[in-house]
Amino acid sequence: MLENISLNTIFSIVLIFCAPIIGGFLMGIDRKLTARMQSRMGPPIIQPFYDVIKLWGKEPFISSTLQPILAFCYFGFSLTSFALLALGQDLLLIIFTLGIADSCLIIASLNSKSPYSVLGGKRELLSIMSYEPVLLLTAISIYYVTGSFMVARIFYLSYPLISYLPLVFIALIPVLVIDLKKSPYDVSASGHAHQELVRGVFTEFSGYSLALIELGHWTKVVMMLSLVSLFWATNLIIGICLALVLFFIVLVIDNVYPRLDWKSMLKTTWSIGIILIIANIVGLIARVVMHI
Amino acid sequence: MKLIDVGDVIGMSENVNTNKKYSVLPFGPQHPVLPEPIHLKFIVDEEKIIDVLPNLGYVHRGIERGCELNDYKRNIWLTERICGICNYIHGATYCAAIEKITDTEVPVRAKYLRTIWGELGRLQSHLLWLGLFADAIGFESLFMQIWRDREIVLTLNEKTNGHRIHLATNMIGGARKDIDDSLENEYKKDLNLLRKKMDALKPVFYKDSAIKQKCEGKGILSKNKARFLGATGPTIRGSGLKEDARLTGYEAYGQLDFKPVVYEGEDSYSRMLVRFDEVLQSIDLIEKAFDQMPEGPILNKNDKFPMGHTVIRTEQPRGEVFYYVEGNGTNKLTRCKIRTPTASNIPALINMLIGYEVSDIPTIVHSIDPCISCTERIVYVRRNE
Amino acid sequence: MKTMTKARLKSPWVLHFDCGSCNGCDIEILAALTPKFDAERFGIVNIGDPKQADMLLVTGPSNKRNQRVLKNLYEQMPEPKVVVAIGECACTGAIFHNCPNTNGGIDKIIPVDVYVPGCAARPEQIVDGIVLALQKLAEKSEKEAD
Amino acid sequence: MDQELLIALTIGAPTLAGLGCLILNDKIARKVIVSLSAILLIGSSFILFNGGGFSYEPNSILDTLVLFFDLMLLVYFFYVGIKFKNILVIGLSLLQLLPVLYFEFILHGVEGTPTFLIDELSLLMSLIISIVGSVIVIYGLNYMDEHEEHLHIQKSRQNRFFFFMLLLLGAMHGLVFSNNLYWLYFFWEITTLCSYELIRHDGTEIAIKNGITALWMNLIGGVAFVLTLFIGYYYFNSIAIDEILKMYQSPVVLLFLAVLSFAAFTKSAQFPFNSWLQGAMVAPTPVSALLHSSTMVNAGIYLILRIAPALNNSALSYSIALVGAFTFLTSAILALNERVSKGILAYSTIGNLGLIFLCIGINTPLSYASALALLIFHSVSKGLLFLCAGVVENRVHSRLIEDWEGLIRRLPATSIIMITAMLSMFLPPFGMLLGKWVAIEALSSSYYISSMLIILLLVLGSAATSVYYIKWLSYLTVLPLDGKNFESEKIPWSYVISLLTLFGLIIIMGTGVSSVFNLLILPTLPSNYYTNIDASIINLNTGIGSFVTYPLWLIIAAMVFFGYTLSKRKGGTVKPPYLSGENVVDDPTVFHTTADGIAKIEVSAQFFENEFSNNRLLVLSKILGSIIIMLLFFAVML
Amino acid sequence: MPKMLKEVIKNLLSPPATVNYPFVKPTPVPGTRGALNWDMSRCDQCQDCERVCPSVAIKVYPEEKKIEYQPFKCLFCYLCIENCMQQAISGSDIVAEPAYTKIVKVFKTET
Ligand code: SF4
Ligand code: SF4
Ligand code: SF4
Ligand code: SF4
Ligand code: SF4
Ligand code: SF4
Ligand code: SF4
Ligand code: SF4
Repeated sequence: MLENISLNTIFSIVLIFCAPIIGGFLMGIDRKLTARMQSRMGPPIIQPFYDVIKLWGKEPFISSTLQPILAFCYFGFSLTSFALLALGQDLLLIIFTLGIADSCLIIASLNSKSPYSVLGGKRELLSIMSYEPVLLLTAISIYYVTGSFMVARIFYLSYPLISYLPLVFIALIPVLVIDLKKSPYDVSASGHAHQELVRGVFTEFSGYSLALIELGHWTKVVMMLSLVSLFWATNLIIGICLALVLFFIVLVIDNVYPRLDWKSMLKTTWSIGIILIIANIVGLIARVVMHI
Repeated sequence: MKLIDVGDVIGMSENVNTNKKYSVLPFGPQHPVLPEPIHLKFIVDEEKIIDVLPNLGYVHRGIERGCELNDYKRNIWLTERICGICNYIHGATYCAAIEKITDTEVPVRAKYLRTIWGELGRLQSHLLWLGLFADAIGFESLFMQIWRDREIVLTLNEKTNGHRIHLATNMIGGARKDIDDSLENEYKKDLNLLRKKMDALKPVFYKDSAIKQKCEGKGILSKNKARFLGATGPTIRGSGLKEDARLTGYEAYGQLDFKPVVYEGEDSYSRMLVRFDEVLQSIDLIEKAFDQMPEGPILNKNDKFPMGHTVIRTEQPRGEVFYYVEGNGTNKLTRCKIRTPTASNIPALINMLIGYEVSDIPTIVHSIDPCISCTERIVYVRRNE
Repeated sequence: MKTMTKARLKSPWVLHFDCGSCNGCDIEILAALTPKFDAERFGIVNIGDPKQADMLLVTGPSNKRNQRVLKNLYEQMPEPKVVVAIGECACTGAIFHNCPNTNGGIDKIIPVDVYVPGCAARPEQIVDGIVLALQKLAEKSEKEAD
Repeated sequence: MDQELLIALTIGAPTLAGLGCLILNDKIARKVIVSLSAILLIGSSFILFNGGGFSYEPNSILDTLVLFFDLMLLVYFFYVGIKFKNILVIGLSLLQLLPVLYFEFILHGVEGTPTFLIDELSLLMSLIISIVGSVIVIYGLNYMDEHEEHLHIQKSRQNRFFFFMLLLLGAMHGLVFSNNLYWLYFFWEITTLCSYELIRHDGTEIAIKNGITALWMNLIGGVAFVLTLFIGYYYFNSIAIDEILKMYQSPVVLLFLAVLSFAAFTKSAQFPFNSWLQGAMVAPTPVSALLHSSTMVNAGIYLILRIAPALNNSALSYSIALVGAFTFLTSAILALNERVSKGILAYSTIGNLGLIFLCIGINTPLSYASALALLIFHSVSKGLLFLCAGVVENRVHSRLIEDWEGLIRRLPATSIIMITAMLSMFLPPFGMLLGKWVAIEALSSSYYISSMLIILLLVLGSAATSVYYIKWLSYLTVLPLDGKNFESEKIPWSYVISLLTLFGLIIIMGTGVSSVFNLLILPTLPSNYYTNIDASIINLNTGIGSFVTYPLWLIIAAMVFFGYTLSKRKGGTVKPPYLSGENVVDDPTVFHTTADGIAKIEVSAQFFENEFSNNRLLVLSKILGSIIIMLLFFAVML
Repeated sequence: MPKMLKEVIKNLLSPPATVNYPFVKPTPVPGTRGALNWDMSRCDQCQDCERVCPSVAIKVYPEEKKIEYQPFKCLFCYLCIENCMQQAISGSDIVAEPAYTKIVKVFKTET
């Protein structure tokens, strides 16, 4: 038993440090697939790594002395929240830690005196405002199934989570879209700067602080996708496939939608997302009550 | 008729509340949404646009003065480079102006050729615009799709005269190149292919709800304002006005039974639809022109130096272009004044922007199809201040 | 320092600035990014933000007003950076030689590393130019490493 | 030491000190008196806290005195109403005066023994009041000097200011110790008086207006109290709270409790009674600090905390939670477009009070514990935030957070304290977030479909909360581009003492969240609650989740450290912002623009004024709030 | 249903439209206006080309029997080719190449 746990822990720790790397590959796949959907050839899969290494070696420009520290914190806390997830900790805590990471990014972008960065930061704030409730409600709905907020408990289920929470799963799609900064909700920034806000939140980052931000973003993506893979935790292989399918869906969505504004983002998540989750929870409770 | 000060319409200073702190946003000259340099100073309340002040002149090269310093024949190439997108029509208009002063009769076949190439230019330009517009509203895949299909037109250009952008087939007195039968067939084949591709994209532009959400009701330009502010081209036709210089029947348009595309929506969406429909219309016009084009010479050389003055209007993809050319019988012109469509659309643009959100800026700015390179003069906007 | 040079070679993020061109070259730059030529194969991203760009693509002859913008953008780009003048008029002013408001080539304002001919420069030429510029970037990178 | 004496001391010492200040009106004397009474107060509440619960029946002469003063008070309120021609005040004071007269002289009242019943809850409250309250009053010593200097007041009015400040502290102690409804009511009215007098202290038009608003809103609570007196008289023949609470849950008991909670809503500024607390920010900062953190608003919470165990599983309890949740969400959204620093703090207070109400309303052991935790953490953090806001305001001469841009450079010490306090309001692993966390856990485990609505309001509100704090934080941390260095800052001693005390408390309580739970909260839980919270040193286990604290602290420290070293090693030149290439050389704050002019960059884009317009929302939320409260009574009737 | 979906899926399933330039050199379209070359044995220094060139990229030095041509100024309009009576100028369909410096090409009659 004890050996088992320590083995798991070691595995988790290895996983934690691999998270940014996995994220990098995911972003590479993202760019390749996106290119293919646009009938282009696309960059090599390891392109994101080239980007980050290059950024690391650029001449350091900063917008204020706080900026690199906050960029580092963004990366660090994204990693922390993933670590908490990998170690099977409390879901709420994980979401709140993710909140710290986002706050770091936002503060770093808001306190540079650049109009684009500030507007981007504001919209990033609104993105948080739109997806955090959905995430929290997801955690709560998971609680209704497992009776605990601990991630570790999900693995004790005999049926995959998705069989209880199909609607919650759907509600996570817009969250993922927002998090990956994809159309239609790439309101605060997008990968390529074809945006009214230039690079939005990222406008004032450059060189190594941008590299840190990229790393943080990758980690965050991995963390969100792992959250999704928990929906089939009885067999993690399927879970990971599930996450990848969702990832693919998000990419397709990115390619079939124009960018909408933040109001419709807020509307979607606060109405459709939340209604889906609530409906699911109500159904869940109804099921329990019926059985009794 | 009462004269109204432009400032009355453009200056929205009454919106500005002095007690409030507004954001001041520089938009351009370097901005990823607008590949061309124009500076718009936005006064923004949160995200709502309160006021816009344009600053032009980043592309001002002094072409009009250049035209006076150049040999008048070289000006064909200079006017083509007022803009790379409508290069053909600029050159053709200039040639037409010179022909008019020097009383040169242009062969009928050359007229048809000019019509064909003019429409090909429009096709190229509108496709380019549809792509850029898609990109501006954040629809990258649509942008890629359209630009992929646009390559068909560029290849046609290349087959015609060896270059993708600058067709360089203008000559005073006719055309520099002819379209022979095999080329004609290629034109027909490729355009058919293009039409198919556009038909596939039709539902995206006509029916996609997200695009509608993004464009409908954005950048309203009412009929009256459109006329008053001097909007031209698809911008005014999207406001329900039947304004098109092609209606004058210059070149071969008189024989082609041409009817302008008009949409009544007064917003960015109808302006987009006007352009999309014009793509299809251009394909039709080219085909019709091929059917009617007579055999014959294409060039009627006349080396008379221009003497006297004239004006000429033609329809560019973005609207009406206006040339005033004056010569004194030497090889140098004394005046060449060009009024380009985007320059006349800028006041309308400023007017459209006010009251919308920052996230609508790309939609609205692109909806007039801003082509700054021909708006190359300094515009003073008088304000009521 | 090998990996760094390689990464730099593989990931040129470009900033495009229109310095008063006729649009011919600008649309060809965009065309280079679109499916037929797909510059992203080389990791090229049109980033739009000088602070994150490695390569400045300039079109147009530069005039008296936008020269300060050009200089400013150049200064806002972190080292190592390269400048590519795209099109005849960015190289020399070409057709605009007697237009009074032009400077005749952007190399009068900022140092240019690579000149791409053509009016308008074709996407192939632009890709070639960028590849050439990358070699310059590699040189700069190696020099920096020493 | 004699506990009775200590009780007398906690209530009497501040009151007497206040009287002393009132009479002497001298700078030095005031300083001595205030400091002494602060020490006395903190000391005695500490000793009391260690001593544990007991009951105490004072001399019956005091009953008469209380009656006398109470009538005087009501008459004074009536007079205020007449003076300012405010129908509401007149009516509401008459509505109290006449029934009280009737109650005492015609019905001859009922017994409510023991008059003082002190349990762990009261002691905890007393501890909070005395520590945070004293710190604020000490802070006030210096603040008021600056304040009067700033307003060019010749003849100091500080005597009456400190009188009411100290009186408020005394009355609050009386309030939390009383068991007799009548005494409770009396202290309640004193706090109303103090708040009214303090809010209108500056005597400006708006101050008086807001004072009156506070007065009538609080008087509504008073009327509710009078109603409870009658209910107690007619149905239970007792006005001792502990007895009534012990009774079987009959509809009448519920009605009684509902009326009490109604009173609590008014005092704790829940929607629709939020505007008085909002208006309180026109008062000098110590007043707002005191009202918002440890005294006034806590009175309402205390009342609900007291009655909550009796509410177990009732619709009333649920309605309280709903009111709280609604307030939490609305205030968070309203705070989004507030520009005035104290206004944001006020909304944040209202919201957090809502959160506490919510927790109490859920009424599980876990949520009750989290309510207590929130109460403690909120009092300290909010007190500190107000104090810092006051310091800044006296230096910067503006209340708008936009004008506080780059404060970290101008006032580094204060800003760092303020930033810490802000972080402690919404980020893990500080206590406030912990409270929120526990609340969500408790809510989820309550397993009612009806609690879904509350959860929803909570999660939405929680998202909005972080938005306005992050925005504010970013304003503070802007480092202007002109390249100037940090300025050193001089802070007077009384500021230093008060700021550092609270700052220290935040840090200690933040790092030792588990100890706070073990030492302060778990013992305070009412005996009928059994909770399985396991507050070990590493994390806090609630049985359904766990909140790691120490590892998180370590990680945060590590992040900041590594981030700092990295930024030192890599360095970097500070570059002007991206302005589409139109930067002006030499001046990073302007850009070239139209007509060859130069314009200043202005970025003020974070108040969402067009989207969440305050006025409309305020009206809407008030209406909704009233409806919810009406529903509350409706629920009780059923 | 988003209307673009069909196109996107179609693109994903069909090969990319990319020509893998520069690894795959496409065959130039006949008539492409590419780099210029002077056959000085034909040239009679009539200066026609210099006169018609819209961007003054050609300079003819009749005394030295030399022509200076600036490929970085040339528009590739082929006017010079069309106007050269001697047909001394030829164009190729290989486009001009980018370079580190603005080369000036000098053509001289071998004597
Ligand atoms: S418009 Fe300007 S550049 Fe042209 S001739 Fe006049 S001054 Fe010269
Ligand atoms: S003769 Fe005059 S007009 Fe004719 S080509 Fe020579 S310079 Fe030009
Ligand atoms: S060209 Fe001159 S005269 Fe004509 S409208 Fe413009 S400013 Fe007036
Ligand atoms: S409107 Fe635009 S495309 Fe047309 S000529 Fe002018 S710049 Fe060129
Ligand atoms: S080189 Fe030619 S095509 Fe390119 S911008 Fe200049 S004039 Fe236009
Ligand atoms: S074109 Fe020939 S004939 Fe005519 S002027 Fe020139 S050199 Fe003489
Ligand atoms: S091709 Fe045109 S621009 Fe080039 S040298 Fe010949 S005439 Fe001059
Ligand atoms: S036109 Fe021909 S022959 Fe005359 S100079 Fe030029 S190249 Fe020589």
